[in-house]
Amino acid sequence: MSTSYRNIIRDGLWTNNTGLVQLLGLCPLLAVTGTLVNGLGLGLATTATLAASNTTVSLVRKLVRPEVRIPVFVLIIASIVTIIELSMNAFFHDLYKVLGIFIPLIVTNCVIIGRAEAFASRQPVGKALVDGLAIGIGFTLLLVVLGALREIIGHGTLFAQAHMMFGEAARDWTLHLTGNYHGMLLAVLPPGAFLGLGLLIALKNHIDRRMEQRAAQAPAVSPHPETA
Amino acid sequence: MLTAILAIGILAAAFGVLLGFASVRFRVESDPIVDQIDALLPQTQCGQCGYAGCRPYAEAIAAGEADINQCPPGGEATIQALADLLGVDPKPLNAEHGEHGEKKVAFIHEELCIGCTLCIQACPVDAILGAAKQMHTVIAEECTGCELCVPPCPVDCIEMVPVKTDISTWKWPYPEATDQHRLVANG
Amino acid sequence: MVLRQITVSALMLFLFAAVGAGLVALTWDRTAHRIADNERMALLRSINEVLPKDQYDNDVFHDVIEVRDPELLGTPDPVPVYRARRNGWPVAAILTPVAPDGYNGNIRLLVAVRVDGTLAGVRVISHHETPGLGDAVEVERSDWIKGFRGKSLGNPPEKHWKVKRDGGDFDQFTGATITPRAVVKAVRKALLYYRMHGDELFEQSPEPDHEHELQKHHP
Amino acid sequence: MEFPARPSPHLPVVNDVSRLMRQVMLALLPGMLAMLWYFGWGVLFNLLLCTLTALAAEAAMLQFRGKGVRTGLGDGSALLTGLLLALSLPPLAPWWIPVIGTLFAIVVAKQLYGGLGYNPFNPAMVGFVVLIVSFPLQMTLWPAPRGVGEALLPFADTLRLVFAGVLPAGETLDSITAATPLDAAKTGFGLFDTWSEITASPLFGALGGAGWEWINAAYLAGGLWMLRRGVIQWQIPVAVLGALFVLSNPFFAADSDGFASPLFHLFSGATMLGAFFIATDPVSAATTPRGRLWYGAGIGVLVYLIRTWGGYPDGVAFAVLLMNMAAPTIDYYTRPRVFGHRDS
Amino acid sequence: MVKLLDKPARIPGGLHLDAHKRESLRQPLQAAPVPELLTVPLSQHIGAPAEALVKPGDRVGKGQPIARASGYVSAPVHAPTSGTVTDVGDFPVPHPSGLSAPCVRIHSDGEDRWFEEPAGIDNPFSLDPAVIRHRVRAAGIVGLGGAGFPTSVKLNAGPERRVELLVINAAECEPYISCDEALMCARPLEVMQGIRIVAHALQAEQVVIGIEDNMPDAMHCLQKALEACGDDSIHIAAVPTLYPAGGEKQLIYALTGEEVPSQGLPIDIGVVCHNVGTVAAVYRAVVAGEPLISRVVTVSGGGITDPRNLEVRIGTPIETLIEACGGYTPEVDRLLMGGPMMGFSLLSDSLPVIKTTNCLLATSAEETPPPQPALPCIRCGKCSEVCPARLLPQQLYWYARARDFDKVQDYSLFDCIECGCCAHVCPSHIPLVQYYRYAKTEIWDMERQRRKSDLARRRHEFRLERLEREKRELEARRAKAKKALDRPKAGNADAKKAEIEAALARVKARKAGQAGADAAGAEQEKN
Amino acid sequence: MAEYALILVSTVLVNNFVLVKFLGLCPFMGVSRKLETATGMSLATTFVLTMSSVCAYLANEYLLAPLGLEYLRTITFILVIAVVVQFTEMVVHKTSPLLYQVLGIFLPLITTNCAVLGVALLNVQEKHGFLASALYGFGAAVGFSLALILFAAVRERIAAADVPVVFRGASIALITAGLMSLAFMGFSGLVKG
Ligand SMILES: Cc1cc2nc3c(=O)[nH]c(=O)nc-3n(C[C@H](O)[C@H](O)[C@H](O)COP(=O)(O)O)c2cc1C
Ligand SMILES: Cc1cc2nc3c(=O)[nH]c(=O)nc-3n(C[C@H](O)[C@H](O)[C@H](O)COP(=O)(O)O)c2cc1C
Ligand SMILES: Cc1cc2nc3c(=O)[nH]c(=O)nc-3n(C[C@H](O)[C@H](O)[C@H](O)COP(=O)(O)O)c2cc1C
Ligand SMILES: Cc1cc2nc3c(=O)[nH]c(=O)nc-3n(C[C@H](O)[C@H](O)[C@H](O)CO)c2cc1C
Ligand code: SF4
Ligand code: SF4
Ligand code: SF4
Ligand code: SF4
Ligand code: FES
Repeated sequence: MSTSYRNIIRDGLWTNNTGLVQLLGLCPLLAVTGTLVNGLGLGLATTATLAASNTTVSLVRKLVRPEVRIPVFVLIIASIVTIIELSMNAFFHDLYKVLGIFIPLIVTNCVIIGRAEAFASRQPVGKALVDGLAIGIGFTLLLVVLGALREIIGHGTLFAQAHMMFGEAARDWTLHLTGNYHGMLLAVLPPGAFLGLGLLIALKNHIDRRMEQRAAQAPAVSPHPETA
Repeated sequence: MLTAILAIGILAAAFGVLLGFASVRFRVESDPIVDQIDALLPQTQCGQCGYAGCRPYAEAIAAGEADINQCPPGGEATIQALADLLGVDPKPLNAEHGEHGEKKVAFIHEELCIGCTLCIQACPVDAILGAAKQMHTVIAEECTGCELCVPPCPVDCIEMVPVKTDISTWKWPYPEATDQHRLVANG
Repeated sequence: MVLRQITVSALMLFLFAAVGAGLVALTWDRTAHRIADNERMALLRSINEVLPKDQYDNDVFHDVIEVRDPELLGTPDPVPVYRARRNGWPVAAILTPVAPDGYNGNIRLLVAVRVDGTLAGVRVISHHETPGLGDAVEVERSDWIKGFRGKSLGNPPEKHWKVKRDGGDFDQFTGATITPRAVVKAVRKALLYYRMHGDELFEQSPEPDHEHELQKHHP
Repeated sequence: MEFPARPSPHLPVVNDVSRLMRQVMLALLPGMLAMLWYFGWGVLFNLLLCTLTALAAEAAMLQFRGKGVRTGLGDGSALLTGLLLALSLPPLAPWWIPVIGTLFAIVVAKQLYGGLGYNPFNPAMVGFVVLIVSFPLQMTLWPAPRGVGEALLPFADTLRLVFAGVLPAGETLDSITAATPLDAAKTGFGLFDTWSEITASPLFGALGGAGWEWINAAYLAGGLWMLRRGVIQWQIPVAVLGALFVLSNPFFAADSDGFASPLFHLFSGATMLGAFFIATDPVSAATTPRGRLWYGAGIGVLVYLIRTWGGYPDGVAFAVLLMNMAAPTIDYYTRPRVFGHRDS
Repeated sequence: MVKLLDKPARIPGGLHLDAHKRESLRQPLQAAPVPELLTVPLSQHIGAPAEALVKPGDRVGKGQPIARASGYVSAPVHAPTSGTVTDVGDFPVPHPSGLSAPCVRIHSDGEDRWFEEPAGIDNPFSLDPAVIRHRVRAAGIVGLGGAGFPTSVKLNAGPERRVELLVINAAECEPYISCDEALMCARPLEVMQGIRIVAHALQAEQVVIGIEDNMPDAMHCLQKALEACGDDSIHIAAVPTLYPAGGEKQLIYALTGEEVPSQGLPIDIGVVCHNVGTVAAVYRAVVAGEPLISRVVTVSGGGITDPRNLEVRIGTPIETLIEACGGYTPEVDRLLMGGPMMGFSLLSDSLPVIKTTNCLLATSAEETPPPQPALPCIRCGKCSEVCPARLLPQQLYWYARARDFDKVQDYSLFDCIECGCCAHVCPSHIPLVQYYRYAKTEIWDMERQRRKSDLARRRHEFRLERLEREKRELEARRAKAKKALDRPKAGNADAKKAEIEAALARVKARKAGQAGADAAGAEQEKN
Repeated sequence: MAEYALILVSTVLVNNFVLVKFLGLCPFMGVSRKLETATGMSLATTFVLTMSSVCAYLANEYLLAPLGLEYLRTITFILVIAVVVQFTEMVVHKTSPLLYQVLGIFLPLITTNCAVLGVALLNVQEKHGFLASALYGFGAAVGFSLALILFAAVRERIAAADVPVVFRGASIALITAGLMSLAFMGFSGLVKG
């Protein structure tokens, strides 16, 4: 297990992306990606939680005794999430309303406890923080992409309701694709979420295969004594 | 604020007591997952997995230190079985540890053997018969084909020969793997 | 040994719980006010959309009573009624009835009725209608809901308080009749309620420490 | 002398997939003609659009996946999927409706799973459900059947409407379309009309909806022919129709104002098409004899449930997909007792 | 208590196939010529292969044992004619694998001289069953109807078991094959006496001959023979012609309505089943003292000019028989051993006839067209409708295809009798039976591996233990020796001691530090 | 009575937790490879979900509400859930090794199943009483189990299918879940709420 910062970041963003590869944190991933903005909002909240919880867990990792490890981690995460929830309620009220129950549910986002267990409780603070951020950003990117995809296909718009995050000025950021595209409802309904993520995963597999093939072809140019 | 701290704190403490108590009251010895894993390994004892034999590898898997795809003699079948047992996705054999090849057994060219007993010491399953300064032979039924006896032999008299299929060990080929028109061909 | 173990784990949990709860409580302390503000603002924004701010001068958010009328207000639970006044005189009552027969269940409405019985405006607070079809009742999606402004029980005549497909005056949406039908019906009933109880509404004193029914049902 | 090696059994195989599919298509013919008669040119456009898209999509996917295009198209399953989807779509839907539906059916529901034989869900019904969920408005564009209301649109008008979205002069969408009997029934009950009030409309016939009853009868005839030829087994259609009948009967008997009649259920909407042609799709149905009964009965019950209390006027497509989903589980729990095994 | 049904029960599944028996029955049963070179495989039965008793150059007489049984479930092999042994070694044998196996090759001297004149017996019914079994075993008789299981084993029901019903399998359900029918028509008395001997050996209470109802001639002949010997414990029951009514379990079900338990034997329900050919061989062995050196073989199919049944010496090359039947027709396409449903194809006609060769089928491409490309299974369920074992062939196929060997066994793979009905009706032309055979042999192989790995594990553990023990012994010896040596060097010993103590202290310290954590860790693990 | 029946129909079919409400997806995707494991997970989840629904109700009703500490709901609930899960696991492990073999490995996973916390939070949001809370938890669990078991059986079948390479595994599983969710849309409108 190599834990250079480079690897941590690549893992979080691509190789071990929570949503695409580990299939964790799926509930928010599918539930709140009706629009790009919703995805972004929850993604940032999750990232904040991850970074904070990873850091905290790493800080207290030597203190915690094994038999209460899980309850303690859960407590830490729940506290952080509640703080974020309250803050969102105070500062991004509309977004808070839209994301609804999925903000408190960040607590049970399997990614967070998973990272706390598998990574933060074994690594120094710096790495834990970077890991949290990388994983969180990877997750956020996925939320944004999926949200954008569903929003475009489903409504024919992009950045709808951006004001919920960026204030009233953002009300007219909304892009409309074409005048008379009214959207394919499927994309914004639950089935669309599953299908969209399924297709994104296939896309990632495809890209990975491409890269692998390219990597496999590279040495063929300068023949290896063994393969020749 | 104090109420909050006290309420949650006390609740948590109560739960702590409950769990602490339960962990003592309901203590159970751990289950023998290692045995289950070991039972799936081919017992070739060849060490290609990077461990000193099948059981150490089983222990490493159980401890989460080793991956399930490191045993070349077991091949896909073993990986599949391990994946089923552990509830994880099967993955292709890790080529670093070798490839899944045909079954072989050791054969000692007796005319070359000088009876040095080095192979006997290497054989993990005592499949080689013989005493010092006498010719040695391999009991083919007991040889696992691990090849551990090959390097120690100072006169290179041990050869790994493929196990011959006869009618009783012949297997029907996988239909799709063969040309439809040669299904019944020589095995 | 056993006892020690139990105590240690209990203490450990207590410690983390207490710290966590403390931090959360601290945050709550800092944000509670703002959150309450937010919630009030959200409601006020809706109210102001149907009843311009300059037409009343009281604190509508706190000038509220709860009424119950399962038949006309569409729900067995009490619903809040906000009262807008100007110089102490009643201007409008803002009812919050429920249209129970939406395509996918309840549609919560905000119905502002002027003292003369005409509609100042109607808004949907929450609904579960199908996006792309029934959700045209949202003001963000179409202007349909604005069509209620100025209507009253006599205008159009009560018999015409229906969607066009059922022989009334109100448009339905192509392919979605059920949602507008439910909304029209609920608004008509709210007007009926106002006709019967309008006067009483302004007489009662505000609920002292009301819970905002509305807020809790917001998704 | 040398001889080739061949697998046993050596006798020639007596059945053939493409023949099976051809027989199903043949059996569809009466119903297809009845629909053409009652709903006009739009049906033809749907048939053409769906089959052409189906073949093109299948060929493209096979090519893409490096499979034999010729054998893949030759089995006739894509054509059949196209036909069945076409026969479920509203005749006046714009051209992109059949195209999108068929693409979903063939690409997502069938080829992503590996093509013929591997799809857990009925492709045609996936296509249909995707459409009704995504474009509920366009999916209501049914004209009144021949003999009810105005005359059917002539060829040129239909062509313009379907491909260019241009309405005939002086007409609106609402004036050239009409509710289907099931939709009318649903709306009627929603308004607390009684069943006799609802059926007083010219949309209704002696058995089911006007026109629809004959279309259903034609599918029934085709289905019976398939049964006779051993193309399908009796369990699924009998269970579907039986469950629908048995369930609708007591409700109608208890409250003949508030519920639709059993005959209406059997002879309107996609009942017969569903029972004989769609529920019987071997690939996505249960395969054990007992399992087929459960599977069919499940479809019958769900159709009634959705038609009577659900949000959609007809529930055949949903019921089929829901039971598709349950088919592997049903198969698992209805394995026949193997020869020589004790009852368990 | 098994009871014979008045009217045969309908077996599950099954197929109505064209019989094609007339072709080969037009000619009476004849003896095939004895060829110059015979190749006699040593393993023509289920069980341990026989061990050769001869070597190249040996002269052998007809009926001379050339290999002996090497276990209880095994059978000896006899020289089919007199001559000289030319080879003892591996030659191609008729087997689906196309592999070679140990054989004895005999160059016939053309004299066909008995090794010893067979010693006949007059009244077999007075013999002790054990004597009969012995004679049957010595004669190398194996089941001639199917698997080639040593008949003497099947004649021994076991001490606890009572044979309530002996079923004689005369169904011959597979198309083209008519060797049993030919035998019954040509030598009904031999068959009937054989049945009575077997019944006597088994002490069977009741005997029934199950015969398909499309063989009226054979039935008539048997009826006559039955009347001639006047044994009223024997019944003849016609079962409806339906492939595979001749399968042992199917026939027993058709006659009694009882199912032989899965993984069980007919004797588990008090039944034993023998083929008519087998009982005729028993007759010859017991009454005439002749070992099993020949059998009736059907040579038929559109690729044969003049189909017929022949009495063939074991080891005769197939080409000899083909010649005896007028050679191939121009249409000939493939060569099968066994019937068109269960038989396997042979790569060459130079292979020998063995004890279980009931039929040689040279078919035209029209009768047995080349396999069509397989399409995916469409789950039509036609296969399960015809499966006589009431299996779900499509599921077996899916799991075998996916190499999910646990699941195929869940779906009772081993109850499949490989009758081929499923593949015959599969619209997707899937070679279903091949998948089952593949899965079965894979599973057997896995079991072999498992046994082998268990053995290896035991031996490895044993070795580790041994090494440990040896090490301990060695150390003990060393320590002793050291002690003896060390005593004078006290200073040195002190240094050692200090070192050891230091190490001990270190360990202790570490332990103390970790004790709590370890205990807690262990606790956590256990939770 | 009717109200309770509606809760069941609604949670199991119309608002199926997994396919419509998007709760509990990780175990839904993670332990649906085999029918047997799916069944084990279903049993475990049903028990824990019902239990924790009730416990969370009690904690809310008798601890948080009286003290005015509603904002500590998430913390309290997750604590309750973690403890219920761990306690259940220990008890099962000790008392019934057989059951433990079936359920054991799934129990720890349940803590991080959104559905469990989701049910607790939704109970509060919907103002369910004691019985309704229990039923809601039970119904949600049954809905979860139904979807999981059907899904597992379908996935077993897909595992043997000729799926294009890039779609194998998680991708086709999600697409299948999507089509299942599509089928569940058929229940929409069945229960208004
Ligand atoms: C998936 C789906 C969702 C629907 N959602 C709504 C809705 O939210 N509101 C509505 O009034 N009708 C909705 N409908 C349409 C109704 O089923 C019904 O057909 C329609 O309201 C009748 O109106 P019409 O006569 O104008 O077609 C929906 C239909 C479908 C298929
Ligand atoms: C592996 C095997 C073991 C058998 N063991 C016995 C046995 O112990 N006793 C017995 O009477 N028959 C035994 N049989 C014979 C069977 O009962 C049956 O008669 C024989 O397999 C021929 O039937 P078939 O051609 O239908 O396969 C055995 C057969 C096989 C294949
Ligand atoms: C599908 C199938 C069909 C069979 N058909 C016959 C048959 O027609 N006649 C026959 O004697 N044996 C037939 N057998 C073999 C019998 O099952 C059984 O092996 C035999 O009757 C046992 O007698 P034996 O030990 O004397 O050979 C068939 C076996 C199978 C699996
Ligand atoms: C009796 C029968 C019914 C069929 N019904 C359907 C159907 O409803 N929908 C469909 O897409 N294909 C149907 N097919 C065609 C084929 O089985 C289907 O395309 C496969 O699902 C593709 O794998 C049917 C085939 C047969 C033989
Ligand atoms: S590679 Fe496999 S066979 Fe060899 S020692 Fe390791 S586990 Fe055993
Ligand atoms: S004989 Fe050689 S190859 Fe065989 S088991 Fe022993 S060491 Fe391994
Ligand atoms: S007959 Fe062939 S296609 Fe039909 S279910 Fe059986 S194996 Fe599948
Ligand atoms: S070969 Fe096996 S599976 Fe096929 S029909 Fe015969 S017994 Fe059934
Ligand atoms: S995010 Fe919901 S279960 Fe994992």
